[in-house]
Amino acid sequence: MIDKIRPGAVDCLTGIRSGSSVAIGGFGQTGVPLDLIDALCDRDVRGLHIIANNGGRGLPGERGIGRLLKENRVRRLSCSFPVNPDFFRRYFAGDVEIELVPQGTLAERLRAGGSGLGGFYTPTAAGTMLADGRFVVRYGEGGVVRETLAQKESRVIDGRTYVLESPLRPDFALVKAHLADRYGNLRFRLGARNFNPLAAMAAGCTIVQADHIAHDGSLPPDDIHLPGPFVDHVVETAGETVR
Amino acid sequence: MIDKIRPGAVDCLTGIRSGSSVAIGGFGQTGVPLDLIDALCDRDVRGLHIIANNGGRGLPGERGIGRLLKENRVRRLSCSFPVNPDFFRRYFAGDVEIELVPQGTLAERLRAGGSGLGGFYTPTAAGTMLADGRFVVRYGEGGVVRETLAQKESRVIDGRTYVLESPLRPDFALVKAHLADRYGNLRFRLGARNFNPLAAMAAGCTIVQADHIAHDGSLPPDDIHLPGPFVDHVVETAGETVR
Amino acid sequence: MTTAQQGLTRAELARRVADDLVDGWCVNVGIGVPLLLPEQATPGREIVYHCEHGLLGVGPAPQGAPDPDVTDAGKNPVTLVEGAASFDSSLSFAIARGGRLDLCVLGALQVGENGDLANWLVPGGNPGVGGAMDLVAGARRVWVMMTHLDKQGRPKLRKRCSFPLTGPGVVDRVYTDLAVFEFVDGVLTLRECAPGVTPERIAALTEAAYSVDLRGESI
Amino acid sequence: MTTAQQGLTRAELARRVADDLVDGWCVNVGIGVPLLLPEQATPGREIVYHCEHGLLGVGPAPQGAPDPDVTDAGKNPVTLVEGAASFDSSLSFAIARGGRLDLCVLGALQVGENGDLANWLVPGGNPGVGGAMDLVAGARRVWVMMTHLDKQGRPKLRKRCSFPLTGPGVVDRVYTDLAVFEFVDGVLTLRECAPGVTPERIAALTEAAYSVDLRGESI
Repeated sequence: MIDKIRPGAVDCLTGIRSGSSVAIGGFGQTGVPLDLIDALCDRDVRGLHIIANNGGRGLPGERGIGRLLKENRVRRLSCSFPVNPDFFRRYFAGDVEIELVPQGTLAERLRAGGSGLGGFYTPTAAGTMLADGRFVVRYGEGGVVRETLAQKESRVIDGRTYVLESPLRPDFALVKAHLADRYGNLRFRLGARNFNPLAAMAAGCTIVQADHIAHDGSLPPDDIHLPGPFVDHVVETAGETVR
Repeated sequence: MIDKIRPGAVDCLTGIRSGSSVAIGGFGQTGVPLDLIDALCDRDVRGLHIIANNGGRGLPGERGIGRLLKENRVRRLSCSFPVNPDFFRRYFAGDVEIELVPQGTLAERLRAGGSGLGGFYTPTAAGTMLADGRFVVRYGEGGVVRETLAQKESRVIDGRTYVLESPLRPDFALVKAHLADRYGNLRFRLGARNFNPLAAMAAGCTIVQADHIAHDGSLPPDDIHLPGPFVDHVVETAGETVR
Repeated sequence: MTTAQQGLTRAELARRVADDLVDGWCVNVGIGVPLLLPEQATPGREIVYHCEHGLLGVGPAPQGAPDPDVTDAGKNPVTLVEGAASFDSSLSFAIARGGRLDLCVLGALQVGENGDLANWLVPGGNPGVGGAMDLVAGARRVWVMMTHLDKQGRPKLRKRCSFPLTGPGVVDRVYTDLAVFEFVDGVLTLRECAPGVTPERIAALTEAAYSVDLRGESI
Repeated sequence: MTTAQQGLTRAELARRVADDLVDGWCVNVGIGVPLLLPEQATPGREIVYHCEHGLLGVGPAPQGAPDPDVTDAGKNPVTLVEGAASFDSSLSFAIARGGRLDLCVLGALQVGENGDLANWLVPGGNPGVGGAMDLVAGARRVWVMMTHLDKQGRPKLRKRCSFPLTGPGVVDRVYTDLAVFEFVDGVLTLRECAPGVTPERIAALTEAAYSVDLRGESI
C-alpha cells in the first residue's frame, strides 16, 4: 500500500546534510513551506545550496528563507531576487555566493531538471550581464572577483539570439501544498502554487507540507496540480500555517 | 469586454488555408476536436501540415484526423503513431510526408513552441534512426528517398547523450476542452487532456470546442488547466460530441 | 530636482498609462509604480493583469482582510477579479516568452535612445532581477513608467544606458511624470508633454536625442 | 512454431510479470501484452499504472459502460482506481524522462544480447513509435514481455538487433512465454524456464549468447 503521509517533519528531513542542495517553493512569503524550514533549522545543517526565488527580507523574527540566511546556513543562493540586506553584506564580503537567475529561467531550469531534459535555449538574458560572464557569484577579500556566472553559450535561431540554460537537479525540495493525499497527489492554492510544483519535480527527494490531507480517500484526478510520483513525503501542518 | 465565445465553428476556421500548419489535440479518438475537424472539412483546404499524435485508424465513416487523411487534405503529418493504412500507402507512394516524432518529444516540442523557447536537449531517440538522419519523411517514385529527418545535433551532457529538438509553432490549433469560459480559460476531462493544452500553447491561433461553457461567470482559478491567453476562439458543442 | 515635481503624481502617471490600454489586453505590471495600474479601472475596458509568479486577473488591493495567497509582483496583497486563473511559474513565463502578453509595463533606472532598458542593477548596488529579463524578451510591447529624472536629478532618458541592461532595444514607449515618448520606426519621439510642461523643459531634462511629433494631450 | 505454443499463455505471462512487481511501484505498460498487467491485481500490493498520454492510476477494463475519456496506451477502455491523476502529455513524459517511473514494460520485436531493444519498426513496414523511445530513455527499469519466437518462428533474443533500435542497451529483463532472462552486470542471463520447458529447448530457440543462473520457478 502506498502511503506517503508522515507523522512529522523531522523524520522526513534527516537526509538533508550540510552541503545539500535544496529547492524551496514560494514567491516572497506566499507559498513558502515555513514549517518545514523551521524543522530544518532545528537540525545542524550548514553550507546549503538553496534554490528559491527570493532571499527573504531580513526582518527580525522572519520565518522562511530569511531565517535560513539569518542563521548562516546558506553557502550559495540561486535566485532571481535576493532582497535580504544582511545576505548582501555577506555576499560583498565574500562569505556567500549568489547565482542570479531570471525568474522565468529559474522556473524553467527546475522543470527541465524534473523532466529529464539536458538543457534549453531561451531568449531571456541574451545580451545582458547575466549571460556574458560578468556577473559576480562570489567575491574574495577586498572585493576581488572569485567566481562569475559562466558565459552562456548562445545561438541564433530564426534570426533571434538565445542562450543555453542547464537543468537544475537539487538533492531535495521543500514544498507547500494546500491539499494532498496518501499517493502524494497535490493541489495548491492560488498564488501559493508558483515554484512549488517545479521544485517538487526537480528534486531527488521531495518533502511536502500540506495544509490539509484527504485522509478518507484521494483527490479527484482532474483537481490534482502535481501527481504523486514527484512526491516522497507529506506532512500535514493544518493550524500551524501562518495566515 | 473580453468574450472569446463564438456562435459557430465556421467563422473561427476561416483563417485556415491550404498549406496551413494545424496542431490537433487528442490521443487515438480521446480528446479529438471532432466537430471542429468536421467544420474544417466543409471548407476547401488541402495540403495541410497536421501535427497530432495519431493518424486515425482509417475506418469507414471515421471522424477526426482519419477523416482529414481520407479526404486527402494532408500533405505532411507530424506524429508519433500514424496507424492509418491508407495514409501509409500514400506515404510509400510518395504522395504524403510523415515526420515521425517520439510522443514525449512531440509534446515537449509543442510546449517549447508555446513557451518561446528556441529548443531543448532530450535523451529520447539518441542512438536511433529518428536521430541519425535515416528515417524517410518522403519517398519519390519507385521508392527513392526524397527527404529524411535531419540528423539531429547531439551533445554529451554529464556522460549521457542528448539530441537537440526544435520548437513547433503551428499556425493554428484545434482543441477539445470539457469546460470553458468567456476569457478562454479551459478545463479538460481525464485522459482527454493529453495534447490539447500543448497544441493550444503552441499555435498562433487556437480554436477550442468545449463540451460546456460557463455562461454565467468564469471557472474557479484553481480549477483551470489552461489559462485564457493561449486561446483565441471558443465554440460550444454540447450534445454534438460523440460519447 | 524641483522641476520634476511639477509633473504628474504617481497616481496621475498610472491614470495616464491606463488611458492607453486597449480593451481585452493581457498586461504584466512590474514592481514599483506599474503596480498602481490595476487600481485604475477604465469603464468599458476589461484588462487582464498578469502576475509573474502565476496569476492572471489581478485586481486592486483588498478592502477587507488580505488573502496571503493572492499577492502582486511586489508581494503586496491584491484581489482576483472574474476570469482569474492560477498556474505555476513555468507556465506563467510561458505566457510571457510565448508572446501571449500584449504588454508589460516596467519601471526603469535608465532608457537608451536606442530602446535599451536598464532596470535591475545600479553598479555596485544590490542585484535582483526578478522576471524583468523574461518579460522584455517575450511581451509584444514593453512600456516604461518612470520619473523623468533620477534621485540625483540626472536624466534617465540617455544616449546609452550606463547601467547593466535588462534587454537591448526592447522599449516601445516611455511614460514619465513629464512626458510621453514613443519609439517610431526605432526613433525615440516625444509625443506628449504633461500639463504645464513645455517641450523646452523636456529638452533641458533629457540626454537622449529624440524627434518631436506632438499630438496634443493624448496619443 | 508449435514449440512456442507449449509455453505460457498471454494471461499466464502477464501473471508471471505481475508477480515480480513491487508494492508501490509506478509502472508504465506499453501496447500489446503489457496492457494485460493492470488486470493482474496482487493482494497486498498497490501498483500505480501510468498511461503515457496523461493518466496515472489506470485499472482494469470497465464492467459497465466505458468512459471514452479513460483509455490505455492501446486506446482500449479502462478504469481509474483510487489515487488516479490526470495531466497533459508533456507532464506525463516529464514523469517518464525525469526518472519517476520505477518500471516500464514493453513488447519487443527483437532484443539484443547487449540489451538493445527494437520494438517500433520492421524494415519496410509501417512506422509508428509512440512513446517507446521516451520511456526507455527515462524509466528506472525496462522489462520486455514478448513471445520467444517471432511469427516466422525465428528467435527474438538475438546477438544483435537487425531492426531499427528503440534504445541502445536499455533492457533489464525479458519475460517470454518460455523463459525469464535478466541482464546481470550487463550479461544476459537465463533465470527461469516456464513450467515444462527445459533449458535445452531455450538454448535451441535463442540466438543470443547468455549465461545460465537458474533460481527455480520464481526470481
